[in-house]
Amino acid sequence: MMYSEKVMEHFMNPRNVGEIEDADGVGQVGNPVCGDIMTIYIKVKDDVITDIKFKTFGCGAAIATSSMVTELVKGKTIEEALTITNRDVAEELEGLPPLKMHCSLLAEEGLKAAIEDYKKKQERKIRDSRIQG
Amino acid sequence: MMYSEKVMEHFMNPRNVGEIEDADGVGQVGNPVCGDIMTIYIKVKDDVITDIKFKTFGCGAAIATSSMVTELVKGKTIEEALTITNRDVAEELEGLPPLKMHCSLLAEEGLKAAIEDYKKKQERKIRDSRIQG
Amino acid sequence: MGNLIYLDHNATTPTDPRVVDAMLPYFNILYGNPSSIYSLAGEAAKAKEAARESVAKLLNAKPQEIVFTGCGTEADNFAVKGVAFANRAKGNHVITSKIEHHAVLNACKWLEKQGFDVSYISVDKYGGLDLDELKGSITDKTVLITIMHANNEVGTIEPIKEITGIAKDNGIYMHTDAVQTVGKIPVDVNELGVDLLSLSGHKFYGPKGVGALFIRKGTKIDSLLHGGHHEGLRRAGTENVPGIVGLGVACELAMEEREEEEKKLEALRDRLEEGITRSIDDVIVNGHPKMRLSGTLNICIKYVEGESMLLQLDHEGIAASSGSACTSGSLEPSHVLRAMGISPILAHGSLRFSMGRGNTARDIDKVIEVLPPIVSRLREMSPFGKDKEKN
Amino acid sequence: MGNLIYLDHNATTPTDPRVVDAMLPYFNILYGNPSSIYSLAGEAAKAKEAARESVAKLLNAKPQEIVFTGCGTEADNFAVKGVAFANRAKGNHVITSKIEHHAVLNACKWLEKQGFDVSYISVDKYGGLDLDELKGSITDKTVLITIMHANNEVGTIEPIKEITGIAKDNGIYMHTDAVQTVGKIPVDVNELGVDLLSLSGHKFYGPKGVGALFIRKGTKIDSLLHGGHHEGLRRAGTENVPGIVGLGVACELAMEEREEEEKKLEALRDRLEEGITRSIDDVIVNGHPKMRLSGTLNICIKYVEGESMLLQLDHEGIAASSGSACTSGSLEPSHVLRAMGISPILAHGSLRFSMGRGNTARDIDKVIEVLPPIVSRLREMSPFGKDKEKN
Ligand SMILES: Cc1ncc(COP(=O)(O)O)c(C=O)c1O
Ligand SMILES: Cc1ncc(COP(=O)(O)O)c(C=O)c1O
Repeated sequence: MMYSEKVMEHFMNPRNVGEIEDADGVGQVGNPVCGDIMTIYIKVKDDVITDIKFKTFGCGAAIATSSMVTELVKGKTIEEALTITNRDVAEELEGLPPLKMHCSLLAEEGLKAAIEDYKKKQERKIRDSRIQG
Repeated sequence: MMYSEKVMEHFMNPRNVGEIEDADGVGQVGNPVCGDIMTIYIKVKDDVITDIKFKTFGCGAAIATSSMVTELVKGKTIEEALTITNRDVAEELEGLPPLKMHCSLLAEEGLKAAIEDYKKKQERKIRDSRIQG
Repeated sequence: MGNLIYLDHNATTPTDPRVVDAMLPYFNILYGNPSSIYSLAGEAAKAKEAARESVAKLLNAKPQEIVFTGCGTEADNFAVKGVAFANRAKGNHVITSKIEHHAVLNACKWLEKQGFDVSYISVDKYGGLDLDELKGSITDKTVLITIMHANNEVGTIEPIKEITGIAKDNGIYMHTDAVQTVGKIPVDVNELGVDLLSLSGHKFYGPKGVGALFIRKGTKIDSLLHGGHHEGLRRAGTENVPGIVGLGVACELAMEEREEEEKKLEALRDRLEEGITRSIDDVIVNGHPKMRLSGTLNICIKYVEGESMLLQLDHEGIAASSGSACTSGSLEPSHVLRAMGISPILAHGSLRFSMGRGNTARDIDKVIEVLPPIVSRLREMSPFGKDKEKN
Repeated sequence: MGNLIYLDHNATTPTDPRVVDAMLPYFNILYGNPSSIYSLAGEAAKAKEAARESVAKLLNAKPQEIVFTGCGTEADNFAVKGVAFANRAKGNHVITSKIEHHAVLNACKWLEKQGFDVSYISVDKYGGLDLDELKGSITDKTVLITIMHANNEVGTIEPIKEITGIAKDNGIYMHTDAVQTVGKIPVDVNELGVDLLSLSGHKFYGPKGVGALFIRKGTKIDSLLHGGHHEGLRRAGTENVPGIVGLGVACELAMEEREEEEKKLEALRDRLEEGITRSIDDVIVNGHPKMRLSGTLNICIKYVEGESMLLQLDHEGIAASSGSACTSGSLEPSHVLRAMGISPILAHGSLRFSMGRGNTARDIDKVIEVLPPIVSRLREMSPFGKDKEKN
């Protein structure tokens, strides 16, 4: 088996699979040609990621890194979450085969995309409330 | 073993090895680069090859064909001997590997060279006897 | 690997125990180098020539037309590069297809770097070669047409006889990569008319590390491996005698057992195809419905990716393969499925089951049992689905 | 072949039973294609990587610098053609020696046909490379120097370290054919400094049909076999897993046993040399007196031809070899002996005894006992001799 036990464990029993209907931020990354597409949903309260879910089309590593990144991030502040890199995800999974490192990048990027979406929405909300106010 | 049993038998127990001191004809053929040199000695009486011997530097096939050609020719007339081809020698030996067919050619050529030498010597004798006569 | 259900025979097969038994004496009893002249070597040489006869017989070729190689890839490289280089004075154009194995495709790509022109002919949605495009691509510089006998991924069998006819009409050498057909369907070099044909031992229960190239008498070809006086000066290197002996026995077994096996595999394949398409939605069967290897089933399962299915199948003790990029070292999904017009994302969801000598109906039923829940579980994780179709 | 005395280990060796045992599971238990992703394939891949580490360790290389091939000839062709083609933009000149194995020589001859220039450097009477001629032949177009580590016929060991120094000074890649040295004498790629090094399994008790090429990181080289994503894209073809596993074990055995074996072989060789030269007149010992493989004895016996001696030795149950043209497919006697200044006819009378793992002093004594009468018998048949010296 080319994957670590930890990867397989997350792949077989992924955490936080699903969608969040009223998510505060949604990020989708990936590329159909390469065969990995990841969508990450976050709920944020007082700058803390209170809930996070994912949906992933992809290989074992893509699913395991999706699962791992959601676990790493849950309960963390936005600021803390932004410091998580793909290497952290891979390390928590006890390593990834070299050819699969790009999947861990996907997880990092997916999370960042969701946070960016959240920030944009926040800005819009603030702008909207200013206009209203 | 790439050689037939007959070839091996003639190689291990070659007939008519040696030189004839007072040979009526001697033929040497072959080429040191190719690694086969054959010398054939014949005694002729009333146009019949009464004795024949050979000395050969060469591979198993060269020695076996030398042996075989001497056996085939002994007791034959010069005319009969000249009809013997390398194929006859190879056939009598129950075949030769393709790469070794040139050795059977050597045997044919060696015999012919000895006969030619004999004929030249005869002509010279006749010429000499004319001059004397 | 006790209860493994192995359904990846197009990738490699277990070496038949009868083959291994036949090989064993040649490791350290009759170990002579066949080129030497002593008796020990004679035994090795004899065994090698007997194997050559078995290979020739299976292909209806002459023993002198068989050259042993180190694998199917070497046979393909030998054929393609050897004919191209040897006939360069005549022309520098080679024709192949878009769905060849990389052993042919990448040999052709390398030829392009050496100044050759290569035409890569299209296929239809079943993977069948476009004969009109082939005809249209021939020029007076064409020296070789190389088209595979059957495709390794989808199993589609190409119309080699017709293609050979076209090649012959134009005085062009014809090579076919028969790595996936030898031992599985009848392969007769005279019936097919080809000038060159590659095969590989480990694809039909022979050992890994040995293949062969049929080279019709009179074919102008350069060697790929230059060196000593082996294989009639066509392929140098001390012969892999145990491997060659094994290949010979594999050919003999194929002659005896192929026909029956083909029927059995077809039944298993149909059972699997029927079972999967019945129990899983949104499944597409790839390859030609009729002109297809009897033991090959290639499908695309929408909304899920191939490697993740393979991993879950492996967890259930089932070995199969996929055309997803994630299962290979490349970044693109199967070039074969893409050439057949299948979208990248669908191609990523492909699975190939290839049946073989040891499989039973029970193996098939196990797949039919475990695959549907695997697919649903993965579909639940997938951002795609009927409602958000993006395929 | 019960009581055979095998003295042709430079041609091939019996596969060590420990090697065969290690290979067996990979034929039909752990038979997966290492490129696949299921567990069965993982086992095969792991075994392959373990073997790569063993090879690397024996050579003091890094595992990533080892590429498995199908034989020594393939490794040589890969190195020579691969470097030549990949560096063609820099230059089209290759330097080799007159005494290389045909795997290198004929690869070079083929390169000449493709527009390369090749210099064939001379050797002295011991077979040692002429370093001055080598230096003088370097041009700014030279891309590769390829010189064998030790010669297979006479056993002379070449000064590879010095040659590498010269190559390095001139920015030229250095390859050595170490097929005859790996497993026999210490071979350390860093000590030698070479960029590429070939080896072949069956020359040191590994199986036939597997070899390896060491390629130093950063070396610019084209593939010889193009195809799938195997061996880090450097050598395509489904890996011969049993063969590779066997090669790995052969390397491990060499690491453990080589040193002691070398001493033993040297003693046997010296015993044979002493015995033959004492009991037979007009014998010349070929190769360097000191810088020579410990298990190789090459002699010329005047007035007799090699094949005929071999056949008679075989009759006595002894397997050896000769540089006579009659023992090969060619028409010329050994190019190695010729390059060393030995006359054709003398070269035809050469014998090579190469000792190995299984040999004992008793084997040697049997040769010393039977060879003299064989030689006298053949000398009696020979038209040459002391009196009519033509050699
Ligand atoms: C020095 C040398 N190089 C290369 C080779 C070729 O190796 P193989 O026969 O395994 O291809 C041999 C042996 O035949 C050899 O002795
Ligand atoms: C159609 C086809 N051609 C060539 C090859 C290459 O054969 P091998 O892996 O034995 O080199 C394969 C299998 O890998 C194949 O399926």
